[in-house]
Amino acid sequence: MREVVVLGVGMTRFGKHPDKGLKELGTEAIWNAVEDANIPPKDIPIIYVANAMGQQLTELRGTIAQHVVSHAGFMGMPVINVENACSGGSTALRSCILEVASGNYDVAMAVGVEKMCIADTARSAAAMAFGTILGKFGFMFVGLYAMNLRRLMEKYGLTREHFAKVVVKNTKNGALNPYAQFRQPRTMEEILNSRVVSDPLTLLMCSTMADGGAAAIVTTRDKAAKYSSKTPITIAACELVSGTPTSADAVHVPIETRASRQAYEKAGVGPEDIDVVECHDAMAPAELLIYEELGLCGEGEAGRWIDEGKTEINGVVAVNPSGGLASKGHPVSATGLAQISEIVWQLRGEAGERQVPNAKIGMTENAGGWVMDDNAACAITILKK
Amino acid sequence: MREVVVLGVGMTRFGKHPDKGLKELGTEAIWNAVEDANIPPKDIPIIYVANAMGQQLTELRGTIAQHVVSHAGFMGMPVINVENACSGGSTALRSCILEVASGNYDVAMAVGVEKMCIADTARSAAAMAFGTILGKFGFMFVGLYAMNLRRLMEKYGLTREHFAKVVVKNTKNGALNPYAQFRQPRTMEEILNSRVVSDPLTLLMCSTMADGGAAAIVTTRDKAAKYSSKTPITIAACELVSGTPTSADAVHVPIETRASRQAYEKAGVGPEDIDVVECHDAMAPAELLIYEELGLCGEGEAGRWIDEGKTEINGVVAVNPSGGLASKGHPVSATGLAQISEIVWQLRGEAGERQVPNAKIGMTENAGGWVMDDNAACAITILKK
Amino acid sequence: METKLGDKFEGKKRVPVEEGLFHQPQATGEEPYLIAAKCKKCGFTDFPGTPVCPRCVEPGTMEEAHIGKKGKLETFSIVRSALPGFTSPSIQSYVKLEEGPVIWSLITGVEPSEDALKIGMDLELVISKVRDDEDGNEIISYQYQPVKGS
Amino acid sequence: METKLGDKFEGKKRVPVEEGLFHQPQATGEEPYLIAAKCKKCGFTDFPGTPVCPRCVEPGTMEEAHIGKKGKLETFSIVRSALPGFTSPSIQSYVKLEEGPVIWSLITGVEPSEDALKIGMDLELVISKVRDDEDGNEIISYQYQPVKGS
Ligand SMILES: [Zn+2]
Ligand SMILES: [Zn+2]
Repeated sequence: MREVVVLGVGMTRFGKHPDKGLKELGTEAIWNAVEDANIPPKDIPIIYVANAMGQQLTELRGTIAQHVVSHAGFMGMPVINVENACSGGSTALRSCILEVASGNYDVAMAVGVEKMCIADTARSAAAMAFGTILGKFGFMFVGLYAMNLRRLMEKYGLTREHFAKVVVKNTKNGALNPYAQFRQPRTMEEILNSRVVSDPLTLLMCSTMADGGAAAIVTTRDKAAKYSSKTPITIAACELVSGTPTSADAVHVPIETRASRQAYEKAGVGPEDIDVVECHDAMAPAELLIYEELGLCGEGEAGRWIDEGKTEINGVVAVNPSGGLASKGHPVSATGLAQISEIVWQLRGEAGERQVPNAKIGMTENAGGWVMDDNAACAITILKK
Repeated sequence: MREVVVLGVGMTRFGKHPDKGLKELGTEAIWNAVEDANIPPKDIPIIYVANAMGQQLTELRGTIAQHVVSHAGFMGMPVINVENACSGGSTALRSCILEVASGNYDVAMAVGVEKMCIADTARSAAAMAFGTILGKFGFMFVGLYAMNLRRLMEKYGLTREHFAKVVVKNTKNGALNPYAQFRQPRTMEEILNSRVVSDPLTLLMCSTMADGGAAAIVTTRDKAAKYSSKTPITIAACELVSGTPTSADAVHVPIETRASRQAYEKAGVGPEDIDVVECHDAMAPAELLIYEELGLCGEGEAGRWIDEGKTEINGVVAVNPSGGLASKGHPVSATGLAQISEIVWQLRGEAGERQVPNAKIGMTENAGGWVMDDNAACAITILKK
Repeated sequence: METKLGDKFEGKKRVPVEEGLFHQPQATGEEPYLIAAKCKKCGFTDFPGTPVCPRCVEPGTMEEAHIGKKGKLETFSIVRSALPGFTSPSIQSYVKLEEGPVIWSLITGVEPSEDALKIGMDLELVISKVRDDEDGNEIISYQYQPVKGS
Repeated sequence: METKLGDKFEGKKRVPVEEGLFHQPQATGEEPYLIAAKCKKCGFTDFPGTPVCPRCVEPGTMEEAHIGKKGKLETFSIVRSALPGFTSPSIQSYVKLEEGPVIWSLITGVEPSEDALKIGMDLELVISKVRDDEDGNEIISYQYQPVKGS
């Protein structure tokens, strides 16, 4: 298999775009990535597009990829629609990596695009909830996150203040990110006093629906030098797994742990080598669970980590310098490639005011869906300068 | 890249399955393929599932692949949802071939599954029509096929009788296929006298919606011998393309022609080498257009070909020995893998009463969707004994 | 169908099927047109217009073009089934526009019969109802009709 | 809410959220249960039951198992938003069933307040309404409620 690098990335600002549909959002992300990659567009021979909710929330009812890329001017090549709930963007990237690593093509483009802010918000909420079969029984994702965090409170004595600190950190980061939906730093008081959505989660701890697109163009190391003078960012691993059965008679290894172990092994690095992480904090305090699941901190240490600022931009390992999902907004299929974009900018040293000093190895964690008591999918990508 | 072979295939009968949803249909197809492949299920490390309309027509609103494969007992491995309208099944297969050819995995499973026969048939019809943006202007796929066939009538003098002859042939074949929705041979009179849906197309010329699933398991040639004593069927090519712009100032090459030329080149064979074809005749007479587009016959020869029985099971090249879409039914994302199943059975010599004598090289053509005046996707697969 | 007293709406609204797709005459003597995009570089024209030319695949070559007032019937079929709100039978067609592009369109203003339609006949653009929506509004779109006396 | 005279239906229908998921008592003294599947080979139990054990991954090992009459509250959250038809606030929980499996469920028959709920408290299965549908029918499902006096 050949070494694959990210040649270029691009995204739209996340948020409400009443004047833009999937085609317009996708087109903007695609052309931002093409410009960043400095590649002649006709050198892109294959495109994967991830979208999760277009069939339910927009007028496009199929072959959304082809509708989007033809709007952007790309026709004729293989175009493939993928979906993996919130992990769709990473899934598209994984496929593109395989196309290039295998020698099937020298270049491939992954796009993630989502339109969620429609007039009828009840439809958007239902599309989220009924992504799992449990939706019909009254299941809400926010309740699931709340229960997982409650377990953390009971087991390790974490408090609501710990949870709020994550949001303080991430909204401070997000305020520095021009692509973020929300650019207002929040205080402990604001966060703790905002409406309780599902105890211990308050409104300001939760990510919001958003419209948005993101894209990444990958190629071989040799080809990268031909196209662009920017630092090519090596994809050291991109591992996708699905959930496993849970049972009273066996320890259940979290999906993030399984995926990250595979990724560390493939990349030949350990959690201690990671400088910057974009993780899937659909509810910001879930970051604390993820620290442990990715092996960044030891068991029960997440509270101390956030207390000591270890995951700040200038900490031991910067987590969510982009602001994370709660600041950026969460257009589900675009999220994974927005995480990739952020890590690429960080490793290139292009992240401006939110630059993580001397970042050399970065990671994204992108989980999604809920099937049979586990996430439907989780993708971990490790990128190296 | 390594040589990839089909180890096993399986499908459900196509048709109305009021007691089965996507999970049940998918599970049946998967386990039929596993049994046919004689593979320990735990040796299947990655699964791609194609579905097009589940989000619109069933209670599953995302990660349909994970819902289906976990129902079948498969959890933990990478599971990827793909969609490419009626070409989804072939698209899933293409990805599985790449996983194995590249050395990423030694085995991969492609599944296509669709549930279309729901109580509210208007919803199914709308899901089909609004697959293209033109749906909102009143566009109907049947009208598109009718117009294309009308051009054939004007250009080469083809008649309604030619069109009906295709249906006579295919319903005769379908009557021999235990997996077909309709197993009744039809006469010229019945076909021509059935209700005109969109002149020159009558009801019996059109495929119907159906529920169904189909699956294929691929591996390397070496591994195949380890698992199964059945003849491994080599995948000589599996080429996917999307549509191209149409313009008054340039000749538009049909998508099927572009895809098949790529496939012939990759497989190192020509149309004259093909013994058996399963083609995408969503309206049966479209076969006549496809003969020419695939280069099976020369320009304007399709009428003579059907007149002379050249595409009968015992003809020069058997086309749609399975009965084609109009006999089998057309559960869109399952269709491509049902075509693959049929060709595998034909090349193995397992097709029973509808066996094409001495079939050595087979081909599937699987097109779908409509974007900017061309099909959204077309996949051509060439299989060799 | 006339609006009855007691209807939810005083009168039916006329809602374009999509914004930015066609120009609907506002004053007498004004003519409708389709809002397409044309490539300054290669002449490729598409309707509905896209922002990037799919032949040149570079930004900034497409400009708005007003086309489609006249065309000729390239091929058609009378379709005897329809989605809710649409009329059946309908005449579905490809229309070759004066400016070159061949576009899909419904044909209106003529009986849906083989005898009333001739390949090559002159057509003109009209903006008129394609369907009623669930609220009783008229959804209007571009359609073509035979030129009177042609 | 009682059925009013003039309602479209004489009485509300009670419709199970899904067939084959639970047993609803038909006679006095009968108890409800969940219809799960248990692996004869490895003991893995899942609800809703699937036809193939995801640990053994071979056909023919799963058999129907009637479980879930009793359980304990493993964890919960009071959720203050809901989809149309559902009640807000709701108590969402994980319930550890006597037979081993931990399943997601709504909690009913108790105030949605932190004080009324204790981790580890005894729960019992009830089949009752989870929402009203658009036609005014009651959609019923499995839920858990605190055991009286526990
Ligand atoms: Zn151009
Ligand atoms: Zn078992």
